[in-house]
Amino acid sequence: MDLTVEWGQVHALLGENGAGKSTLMNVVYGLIRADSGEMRFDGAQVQVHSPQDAIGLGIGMVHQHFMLIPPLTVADNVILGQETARAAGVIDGRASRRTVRELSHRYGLQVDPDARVQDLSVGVQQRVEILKALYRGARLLILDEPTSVLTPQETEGLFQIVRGLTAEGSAVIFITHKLGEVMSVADRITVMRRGKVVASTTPAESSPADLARLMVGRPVLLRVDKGPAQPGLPLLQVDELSVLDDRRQLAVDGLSLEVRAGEILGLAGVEGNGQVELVEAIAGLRPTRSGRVTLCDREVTAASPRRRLRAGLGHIPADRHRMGVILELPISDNLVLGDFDRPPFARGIVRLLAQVRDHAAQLIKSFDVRAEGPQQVAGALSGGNQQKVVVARELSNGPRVLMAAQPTRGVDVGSIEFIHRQIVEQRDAGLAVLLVSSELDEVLSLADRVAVIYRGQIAAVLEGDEIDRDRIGLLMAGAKTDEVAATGEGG
Amino acid sequence: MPLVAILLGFVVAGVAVAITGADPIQAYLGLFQGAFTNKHAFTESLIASVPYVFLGLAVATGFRAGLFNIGADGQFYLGALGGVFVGFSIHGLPGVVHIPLAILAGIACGAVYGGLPGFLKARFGAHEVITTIMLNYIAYSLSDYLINRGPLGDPHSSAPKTPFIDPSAQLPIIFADSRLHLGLVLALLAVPLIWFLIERTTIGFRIRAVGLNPEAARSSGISVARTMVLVMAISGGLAGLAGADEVLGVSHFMPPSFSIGYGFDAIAVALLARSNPWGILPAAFLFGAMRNGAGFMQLQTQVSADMISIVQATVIMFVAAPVIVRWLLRLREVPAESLQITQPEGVGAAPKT
Amino acid sequence: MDAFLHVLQRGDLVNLAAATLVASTPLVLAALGGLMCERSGVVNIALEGIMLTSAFVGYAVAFNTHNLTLGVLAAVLAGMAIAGLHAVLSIAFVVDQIVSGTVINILAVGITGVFYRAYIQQAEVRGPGVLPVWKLPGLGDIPIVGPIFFQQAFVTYAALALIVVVHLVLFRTVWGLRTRASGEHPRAAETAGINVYLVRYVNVIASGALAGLGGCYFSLQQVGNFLPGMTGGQGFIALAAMIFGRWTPLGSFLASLLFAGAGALAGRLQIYGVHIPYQVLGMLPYVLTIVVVAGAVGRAVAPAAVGKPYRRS
Amino acid sequence: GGSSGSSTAANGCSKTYKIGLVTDVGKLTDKSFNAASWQGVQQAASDKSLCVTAKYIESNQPTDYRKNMETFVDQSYDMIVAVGFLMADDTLAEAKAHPNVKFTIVDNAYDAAPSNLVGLVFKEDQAGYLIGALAGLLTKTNTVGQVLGLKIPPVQRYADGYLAGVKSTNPNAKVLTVYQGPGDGAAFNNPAWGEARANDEINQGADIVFGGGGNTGNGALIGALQKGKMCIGVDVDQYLSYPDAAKCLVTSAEKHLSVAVKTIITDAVQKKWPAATLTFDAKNNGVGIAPYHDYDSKVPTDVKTKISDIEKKLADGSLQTGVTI
Ligand SMILES: Nc1ncnc2c1ncn2[C@@H]1O[C@H](COP(=O)(O)OP(=O)(O)OP(=O)(O)O)[C@@H](O)[C@H]1O
Ligand SMILES: Nc1ncnc2c1ncn2[C@@H]1O[C@H](COP(=O)(O)OP(=O)(O)OP(=O)(O)O)[C@@H](O)[C@H]1O
Ligand SMILES: [Mg+2]
Ligand SMILES: [Mg+2]
Repeated sequence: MDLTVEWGQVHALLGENGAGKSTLMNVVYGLIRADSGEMRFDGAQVQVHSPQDAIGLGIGMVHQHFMLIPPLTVADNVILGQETARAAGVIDGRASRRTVRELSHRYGLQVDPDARVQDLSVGVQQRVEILKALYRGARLLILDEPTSVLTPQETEGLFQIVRGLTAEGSAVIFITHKLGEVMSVADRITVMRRGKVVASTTPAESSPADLARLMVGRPVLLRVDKGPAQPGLPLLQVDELSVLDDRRQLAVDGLSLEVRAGEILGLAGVEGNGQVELVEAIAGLRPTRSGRVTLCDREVTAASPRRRLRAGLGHIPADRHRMGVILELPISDNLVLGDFDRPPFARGIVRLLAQVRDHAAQLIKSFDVRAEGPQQVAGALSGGNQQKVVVARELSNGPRVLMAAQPTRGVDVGSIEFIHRQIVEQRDAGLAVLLVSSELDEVLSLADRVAVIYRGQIAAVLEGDEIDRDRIGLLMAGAKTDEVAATGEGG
Repeated sequence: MPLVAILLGFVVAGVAVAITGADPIQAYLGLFQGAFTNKHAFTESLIASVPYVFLGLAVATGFRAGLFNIGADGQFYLGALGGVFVGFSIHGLPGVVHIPLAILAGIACGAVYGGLPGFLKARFGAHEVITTIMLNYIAYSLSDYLINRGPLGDPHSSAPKTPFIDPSAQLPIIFADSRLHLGLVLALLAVPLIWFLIERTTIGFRIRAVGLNPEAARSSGISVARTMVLVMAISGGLAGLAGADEVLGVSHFMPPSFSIGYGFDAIAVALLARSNPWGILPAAFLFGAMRNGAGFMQLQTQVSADMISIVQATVIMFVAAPVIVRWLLRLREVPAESLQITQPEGVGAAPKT
Repeated sequence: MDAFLHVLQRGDLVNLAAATLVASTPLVLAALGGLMCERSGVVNIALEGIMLTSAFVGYAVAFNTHNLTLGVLAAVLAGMAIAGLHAVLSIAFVVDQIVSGTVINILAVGITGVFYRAYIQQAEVRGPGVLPVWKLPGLGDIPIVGPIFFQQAFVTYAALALIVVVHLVLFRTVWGLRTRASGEHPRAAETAGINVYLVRYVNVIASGALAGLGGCYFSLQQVGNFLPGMTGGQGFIALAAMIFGRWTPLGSFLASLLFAGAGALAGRLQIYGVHIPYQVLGMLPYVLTIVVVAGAVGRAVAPAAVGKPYRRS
Repeated sequence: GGSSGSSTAANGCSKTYKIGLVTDVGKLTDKSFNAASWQGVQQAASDKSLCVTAKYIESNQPTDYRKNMETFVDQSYDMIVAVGFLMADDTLAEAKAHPNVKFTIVDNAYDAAPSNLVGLVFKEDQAGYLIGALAGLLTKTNTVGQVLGLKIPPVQRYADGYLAGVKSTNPNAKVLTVYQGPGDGAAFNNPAWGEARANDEINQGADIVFGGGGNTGNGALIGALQKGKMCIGVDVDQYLSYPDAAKCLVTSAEKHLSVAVKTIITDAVQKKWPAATLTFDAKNNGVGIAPYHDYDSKVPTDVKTKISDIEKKLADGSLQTGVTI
């Protein structure tokens, strides 16, 4: 395949999950050896065998999964590999902090050099990643799915940085699944499918629908088709819940909400406002400090994850590699993680593997998981297909409440369409759905009601006409309800 | 492939022996005779393999849950104490009752002693590598206290030992004119049983899931803490069974220094078997036969018994890294393949509960 | 309680502290080695085998040359060599690091046993002696501190110095930063342009040097003789000390002091004639460790990538 | 399993007498009673008139004892030497199973044994008493120490005899005693531990340390040496067997293992097999005290006289140690 990137341009790279975008960029950055072909940089043919080579040329990369070292400080992460040292290899801490501060000032990337990366929000971590690349003198910056974890405001901030860089003559390769972003920031667009370039175009010459069709190879419905909700009784109630985070700070602060049968409650919010802790507390994975959680009229505040599962809770966790699937186990086992010890998958303590396989074969078909078969290990699937496995499992448990955290993060448009349709179908079948997403578009297109979480509390719950992109954005940023209402009326 | 590895292991150890000036061919001849062809040799090799089977299964089971049980030695002691106590203190039972009772006592003692570090990890996050090592030393002292003229000591002997167990508690000999006892049958049963437990039951699934990804296991309703206690108890129970089996089948009383590092050999057996229950059988037999044959080998050739340690180490190395074998034999470049036996992570990794 | 009063009454605390420091020497060194290794992402359960090999080689060289300095040097080199095997196995051949460590532990028993019996056991001649106690001028005469810290032999001084050195290297230098990066997130380190393989090789071999120095404590500082299995499981205790000390030099030192101190106290209580069965006293250090590890200390957090083989794509 | 070795008989023997020695888990590297017993066997083998060949097998664990003895029986050995009272029960069982093979065991006496089994026991308490009496006379600090191996009867006899000996010559002296526990590293084989304990005792004022317990005890000797104190060895004349400690070594409590083993082998070969347990004590020169070597000039003559006096009394039975283990 061929790809040409010009200086001063933002070049967007599109493609469905597993199309080979990350792989290609890893080749450019010297992490993977290409089997054949050549690379030219500034017109000259170059050999990039290692990240050192790439760095030497002025190529920087911000990986999809951040390449930061969580327990180290920002400054350490930035200088790592290109340290300024005094005698005997002793790091000049003051100099490196100063450099980081200067860089962040110059490019408007505010970070505290002494903060530990593990204590930073994802958005700030990304700034550190970009700083790292700039510190190394990157002129070609590769951003692999940089916005999948950012808020709209953070995304806008990132775009400004990107535009600033290209204005200075640098080039940016921008990988994403979000067509809207492509249209707003890209100068050129390349679409990949199965390791090949299928189209090269510009935002002016194409539309999101065109791009989606090119990526997936068929027309894609970019909007979710759904009828009005018919809410029933509340199935999930959270009363005055308080939860601590890992650092023993109050992350959820007396929060209350309720989700009714047959509706989707979207929980919008900037990452790090207590969503993770709230979801874990509802799932029984994190102890609560005070308050109550009620599931289908049963109090489950202190119940084990298992009891909640049995009480009818389905949970699509935000971090699928960490919590959703067991990469080394076959798809079939992953599809019964919550049910493996119950009929029809077990009799007594004996597992009935034939049943497990049949069940898997069926779900693979009905959820369109692209796999060789039930016995393939989950780790061999692309991210989008892994996510489908999780969704299939959680829905096949027969839940009455579905808690979906970032259900389409990093998933391509084709799979997003599929997962969204599943969620709406479940709602229509009478499930109470709690959708936790930092993806505002997702919340807007799926939710029947929107709750905005800010600093561990519900800032507002919006219904019907109140659901408005700007208003939610402001609430997410911490504006008070009345101010927002005022703006809303004024606007 | 394992056969090539074993062969290479013997070659390497042979070189070391040759350096000391001894004749490796003669040594191996002696080893072979001592392990297989001499009178009693084969049955003695089988007898020596039995504890390795149980102990190898014990360590391997822990590995499957991502737990590193270095405490099999201590659990072995506890199992022996439990078995010998029931064996000598209860009288008048028929063998069919006495033997199972004594074995169960051994398993129970081992399970409790193994479950303890599991509990400490699940409840307090105490690393099992630390606690099991410490519990080994405690077990040595405890058993010495009990048998060295202590509560379990033989009142009729000045020696630090327990009384003999009743004949009704002795494992029957299953092969005439030998010491080969029922323990071999138990070992042969334990392997498929543990395989079935791990691969085909819900308990085994829990163990594997926790071993592979504790957080995913937990979020889908598996209690990681309970599984840790359970798997350590199973592991300890197997080690305890090994101890009880040695007392009831071989020694019939418990002397001091009952195990010289059995628990550490067990790690090697489990690794050699790649934590696969079926693999435990040949691995245990290799260890048992070599240990048994070593006596005769050195009677013939004066080569130190420690030589078998060199063989064992190199065999494990080659089995664990088939790449090295291919590389040595110049069998075509192959991509480095990694074999994580102690999945998912090794000692020293953060405890996840 | 009585026993503890005993200790106080006899003003024996200084002696106890000095004995503790001496006994902690091999633990400290092996734990420092272990943590260098594990901080770079390679598990090292081979500490026991490395120490045993070095104890042997150090003694064999000192015995044949009648030169203790050469013995110490040889011990360090032997530690590096056998740790090099661990490095090659676990880094180049991506052998499971626990397996590799176990291989080395067993191999050490075999090699030292075979060669000891072949060359040294029979020789009933005078050994090379032990490393002398150096009472540092001035410092050694300070009351309390002097007898504890400044009346020791070489390996103990070296251990004390190396605690500081390893701490500085790990937390203040370029190398330390790269080491920690490789142990936490090797792929990230690689993308930052660091040669993770090189970092790991060097650290594993450095761990061999440290543990090797710890090994010659047994044969050259303490006893002046080699015996099969003379390290007696101290390598595993050092591993425990390293974990307990949360993979930090200072923490490992304190943990080693705890183990060594509890052991020294248990021996002493018997000498004082305390009427507790000696087996119960013998359990003391180990029970204490479990209580501390389970109680006050809480969860230790290992370098995130330790034990996981790293491969470039 | 275990390791083994051999000594060969001289040429010109019409029939050789085959002797197999089985160690306990201490192995021949203990530089102590396994090694000394093997030495006795070797001495018999080098006595050309006896026409003896000998080999040994070292045991790795207690369950090996019977198997290792069986190995010799299977190879048609005439006599088996079992070392250590830990093997008592197994040796008894083997002796009953093979009435045509002669068995002897070091350090154990049986109440009732078949005629082909003879135990060899020592009155270690007498040796301990002698060195204790000496230590009591030599101490300047009125405190003496002993660092011992595992608390098993032979070791305890040494220790209790030592205590009684000290009290007999110096009733006010304090005796500091420490036994190695099973958690303190390899039994009889942890010199570092022994050294540390010797240091402890010296810190408590001891100026003489008796190291009684294989290599663990040897560590105690080194400890005393480094602190410039006196030390006393065990089992054999350690001035010869452990020259490293020669500088501090006043003497050693001897237990003539090799003599005993050679005696019983000679008896067997010459068909003078004894009927009952052989006891070795001061009377038959089975136990005693080693020469003073370097300390010969430093031990006052009256002390030497007193000690040899005690030795005589122990030999003729007019003095008892009071130890009954
Ligand atoms: N070295 C490799 N060997 C074999 N397969 C690989 C290798 N590297 C990547 N793959 C596979 O190739 C496919 C392409 O992966 P890649 O990460 O490039 O996709 P992507 O376009 O970035 O997808 P996504 O949108 O999910 O990020 C994936 O299925 C991946 O698992
Ligand atoms: N943390 C991880 N641990 C193990 N395997 C991983 C991890 N991250 C990714 N993979 C593997 O890499 C392959 C594809 O990764 P890829 O980067 O394409 O995922 P993805 O589709 O982008 O998903 P996501 O963006 O959600 O991580 C899959 O086979 C996946 O199992
Ligand atoms: Mg990708
Ligand atoms: Mg992706």
